Amino acid sequence: MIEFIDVYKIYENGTKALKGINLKIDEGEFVFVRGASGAGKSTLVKLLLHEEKPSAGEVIVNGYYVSKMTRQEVPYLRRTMGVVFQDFRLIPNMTAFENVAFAMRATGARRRDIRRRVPYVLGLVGLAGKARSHPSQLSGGEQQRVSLARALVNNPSIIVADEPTGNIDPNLTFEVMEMLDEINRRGTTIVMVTHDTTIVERYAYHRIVTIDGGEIAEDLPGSNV
Amino acid sequence: MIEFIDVYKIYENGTKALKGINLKIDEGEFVFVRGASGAGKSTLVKLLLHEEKPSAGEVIVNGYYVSKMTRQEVPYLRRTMGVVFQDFRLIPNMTAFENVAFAMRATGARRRDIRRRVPYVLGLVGLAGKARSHPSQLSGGEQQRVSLARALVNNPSIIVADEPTGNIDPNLTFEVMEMLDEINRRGTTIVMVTHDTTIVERYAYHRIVTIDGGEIAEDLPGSNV
Amino acid sequence: MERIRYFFGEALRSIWKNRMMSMASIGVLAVCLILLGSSLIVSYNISNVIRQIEGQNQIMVFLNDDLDAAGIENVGDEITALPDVKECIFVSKQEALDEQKKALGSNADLLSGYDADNFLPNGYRISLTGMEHFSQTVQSLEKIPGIIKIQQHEDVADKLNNIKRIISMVGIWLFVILALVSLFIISNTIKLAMFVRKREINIMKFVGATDWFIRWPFVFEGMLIGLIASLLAFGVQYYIYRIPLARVMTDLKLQELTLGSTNIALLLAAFVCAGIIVGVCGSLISVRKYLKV
Amino acid sequence: MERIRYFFGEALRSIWKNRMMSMASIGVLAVCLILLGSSLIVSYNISNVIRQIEGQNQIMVFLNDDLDAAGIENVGDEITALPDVKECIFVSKQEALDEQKKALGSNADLLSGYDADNFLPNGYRISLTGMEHFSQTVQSLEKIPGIIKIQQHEDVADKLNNIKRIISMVGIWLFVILALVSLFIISNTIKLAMFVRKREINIMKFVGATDWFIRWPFVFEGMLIGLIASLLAFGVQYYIYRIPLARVMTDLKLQELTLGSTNIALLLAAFVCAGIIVGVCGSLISVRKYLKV
Ligand SMILES: Nc1ncnc2c1ncn2[C@@H]1O[C@H](COP(=O)(O)OP(=O)(O)OP(=O)(O)O)[C@@H](O)[C@H]1O
Ligand SMILES: Nc1ncnc2c1ncn2[C@@H]1O[C@H](COP(=O)(O)OP(=O)(O)OP(=O)(O)O)[C@@H](O)[C@H]1O
Ligand SMILES: [Mg+2]
Ligand SMILES: [Mg+2]
Repeated sequence: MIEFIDVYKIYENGTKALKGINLKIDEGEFVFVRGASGAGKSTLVKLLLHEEKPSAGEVIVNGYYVSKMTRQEVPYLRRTMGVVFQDFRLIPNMTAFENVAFAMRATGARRRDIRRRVPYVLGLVGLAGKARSHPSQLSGGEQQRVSLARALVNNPSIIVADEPTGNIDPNLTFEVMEMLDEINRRGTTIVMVTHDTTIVERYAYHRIVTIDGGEIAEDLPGSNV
Repeated sequence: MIEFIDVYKIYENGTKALKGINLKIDEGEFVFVRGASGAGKSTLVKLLLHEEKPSAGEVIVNGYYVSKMTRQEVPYLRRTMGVVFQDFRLIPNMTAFENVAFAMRATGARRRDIRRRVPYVLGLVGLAGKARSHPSQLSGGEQQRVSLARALVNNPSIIVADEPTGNIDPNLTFEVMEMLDEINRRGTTIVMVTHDTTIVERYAYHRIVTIDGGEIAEDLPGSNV
Repeated sequence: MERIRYFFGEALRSIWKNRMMSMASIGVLAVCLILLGSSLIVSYNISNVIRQIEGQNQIMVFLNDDLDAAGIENVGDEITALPDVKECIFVSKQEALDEQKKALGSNADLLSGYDADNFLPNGYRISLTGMEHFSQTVQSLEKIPGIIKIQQHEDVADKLNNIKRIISMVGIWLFVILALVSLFIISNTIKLAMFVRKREINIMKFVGATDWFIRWPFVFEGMLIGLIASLLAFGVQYYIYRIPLARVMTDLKLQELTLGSTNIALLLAAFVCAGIIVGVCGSLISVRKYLKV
Repeated sequence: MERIRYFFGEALRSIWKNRMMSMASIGVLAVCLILLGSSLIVSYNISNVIRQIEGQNQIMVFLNDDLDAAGIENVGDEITALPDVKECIFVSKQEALDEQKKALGSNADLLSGYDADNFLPNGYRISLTGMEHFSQTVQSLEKIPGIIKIQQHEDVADKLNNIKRIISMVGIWLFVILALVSLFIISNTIKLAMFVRKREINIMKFVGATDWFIRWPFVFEGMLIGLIASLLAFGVQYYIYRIPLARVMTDLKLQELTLGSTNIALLLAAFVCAGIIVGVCGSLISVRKYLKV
């Protein structure tokens, strides 16, 4: 469960990225977050991850109070989430396989499990043949899919995806969406930031939150409940 | 004028990214390049820029034979083009203003001209207020627009844009497309790689080249001539 | 167990992947160790040489002719009882005259008439254990009754002492400076290496790795780099030490210049410890900054 | 003009933006310069001390009693003609006896009967300019007819020579090692700094910058870093040199230990040149690798 209570985020240079966000996302929901460039969508994601702390207000994720966490707790908060970053954030000197495997290893997974699970997840995103490539040897869309595979690999209870289809073609986008939809049906909460109106229209039965200038402009509830 | 003659590109690890590309783009054309993720679109852009050399065949850009160029000539080839990179390629420790200004300075522009031109171009892409921000302080879409501003700033005879709207919202995308269309009408050649079917459908009067598995699968001529 | 293997593997992998950086760190650390080691060996050898020279330094005292055999012996005992006196050899009037004759060489017969009527006094030739308290010893000798004259190469003694003082001063300063350089260089090398990995560590934290999970491979890496550097440094040090110093040694016929095998073992142990400690500390300190995400 | 201002501005900006790295480079370079400078000063001072000791080192030669005044003068001329002889003072029979008396102190009257019938020979007290060719000088002296005996503190002479040889050996090795360390460290520092900027340089090339357009700010940066480092090093060096060495100097009353002001100016010039050259070369070499895009 994710809850934003009156959250403000003002960056050091004075940019007011979020201005009083109140948002509650229940377990098992699928939420689209959309909004203009610079509206504050990625900032929202950064707060969930404790990458940035709220300037005011509180963010609660899976029971963790993000603004009051100790350094030791942060990794455990992050393990409850799988995140697809807008800028991918792949480790440059690890291969695709190693990048995904690292996320498993960090949670203490066994080698045997890693060797079984990682190729499966890479296969899911259509990258079985690119396991040994380094990020610099992958196309933009391929890097994005490695990032997606990493988000999926630990079977997290929340998946946060920041623009996960910005660099992939319509057919693949459709496949990825179907996959996320299926994962959501099995109970995983999904928060997806996207600009792609085609997607949002197609999956309009999910909840759609629109952010504008750091505020929630619209919150269309989903219709599939 | 751009010409690909029987171009093959095989990367060091054996990946065959391009398999015999023959393509001629005349001055003043507007060409969409589309294709699945990993089809070889960015590789095409890299060849234009002399970032990668063709394994076989020849690429001719504005009279430069890319495979036979000397190191000294490369900067002059690059100055004839404005490029929006798929991964933005902004210099991290320069502000948005400085990033754009650098591209002008590199061509030997005067300070006075730089101080007049850069704010104007940043204004064009809607970033007048973000001139002093560093790339890490910009949202994904804002970085992409800085990259676009940098491509425009020197009034190049060719603009190559690799997925220039992947991180910006539909309204902005429309504005950017209108701008590129206007620039094209004034005589600039534009090569734009994109996945966005909405855009391609809307501007279908331009030429559309489809790449599949390193080969040209389809080449729909434009209708606006 | 599996974790340790993983961390160790990661460390090896990272050393290999960042070859350039690893080699830089190893090189810098090794060079610092060699510098420290060399300054140790050199100062050890120089004080050996000085000790040797001192061993040959002597004071000659002359005795009052009025003293009888018992009185002479008394004075000898008093001299021997002084601190810093290593040896005290009686030189009789006759011996003194013989030495004078020898000094005159072929003109020795000039003195032949004086054998019976020897005008030279009896004396003691004194060797000291060291020169640090040279002037106190001389003062003490002056207080012994029966000694009429003290003959000493005070100048040479002073100069040797000065040289020694300068060398140890220089040694201390060199050591201090080198130690600071080592720390500075290594911490900077590791910091720069970390700076390069900043993004990597960042990303690791974002996928839920704990601080220690990230830290361990770096600790192993620091350990390995320290170990390799120290072994390399020891090898080079041994070679440097053997070849040119062996030549100097034979030149000077100074057998004392060798380090004993225990000293060599000590040096090796010191190198390895220093290397590993610096490596690990360097890693830990440098990683710390980038873990704050 | 505008370009130069731009390049210079960029260099300053870059130094400021990469403060950590710049400080590392400046620090490492300064430390290396200080090490080199210190080893120069120390070896300069040590050879000064040795020269001083040598200056006091003397050979005494005794002459055949058969020589007349002209013959004695002849021998004196021959001695003075030898290389390495600095001074050659005649010591007459009488002076020698007086010295002997002085050496005997209160027992001087023992020798009072010999004033008329002096058994001691005439002689020359010879000072040498240096000790390097000590034994050759002695051999040459032996060949001069009329000299019957040569009295020398060969032992002390030998030892001093040995110390000097060791010190110069150590100095040379130290210098070689330090020079290598400097080069190694600086090139690595700059390489690492470059590695960090790899992406930046890459991007610059992609927007059409020529190699020299990218290179110039780095050259200026290297120059500035070298300049700052050398000034810093000079300041510290001067301080190090003044404070503890000044103390040693007054301790030993060795006025010769000061560097003249010309030497200080030379040192400053050497530091600045070395700093700038290393800085610029380092920048150029390191940038080269990353320009190949
Ligand atoms: N680290 C930062 N420091 C200062 N300002 C920042 C920082 N990060 C983001 N901003 C600013 O905060 C605002 C919101 O940024 P955010 O990244 O949340 O936008 P976004 O909705 O994700 O946009 P996009 O769709 O373009 O990715 C933007 O105006 C941006 O310039
Ligand atoms: N440096 C490289 N070394 C090896 N293989 C590479 C390299 N760069 C790209 N490739 C491979 O070449 C193929 C084409 O890559 P390219 O980047 O041209 O794709 P793309 O059409 O731009 O895809 P996307 O739409 O995902 O950006 C991909 O399979 C990719 O994995
Ligand atoms: Mg964003
Ligand atoms: Mg691409």
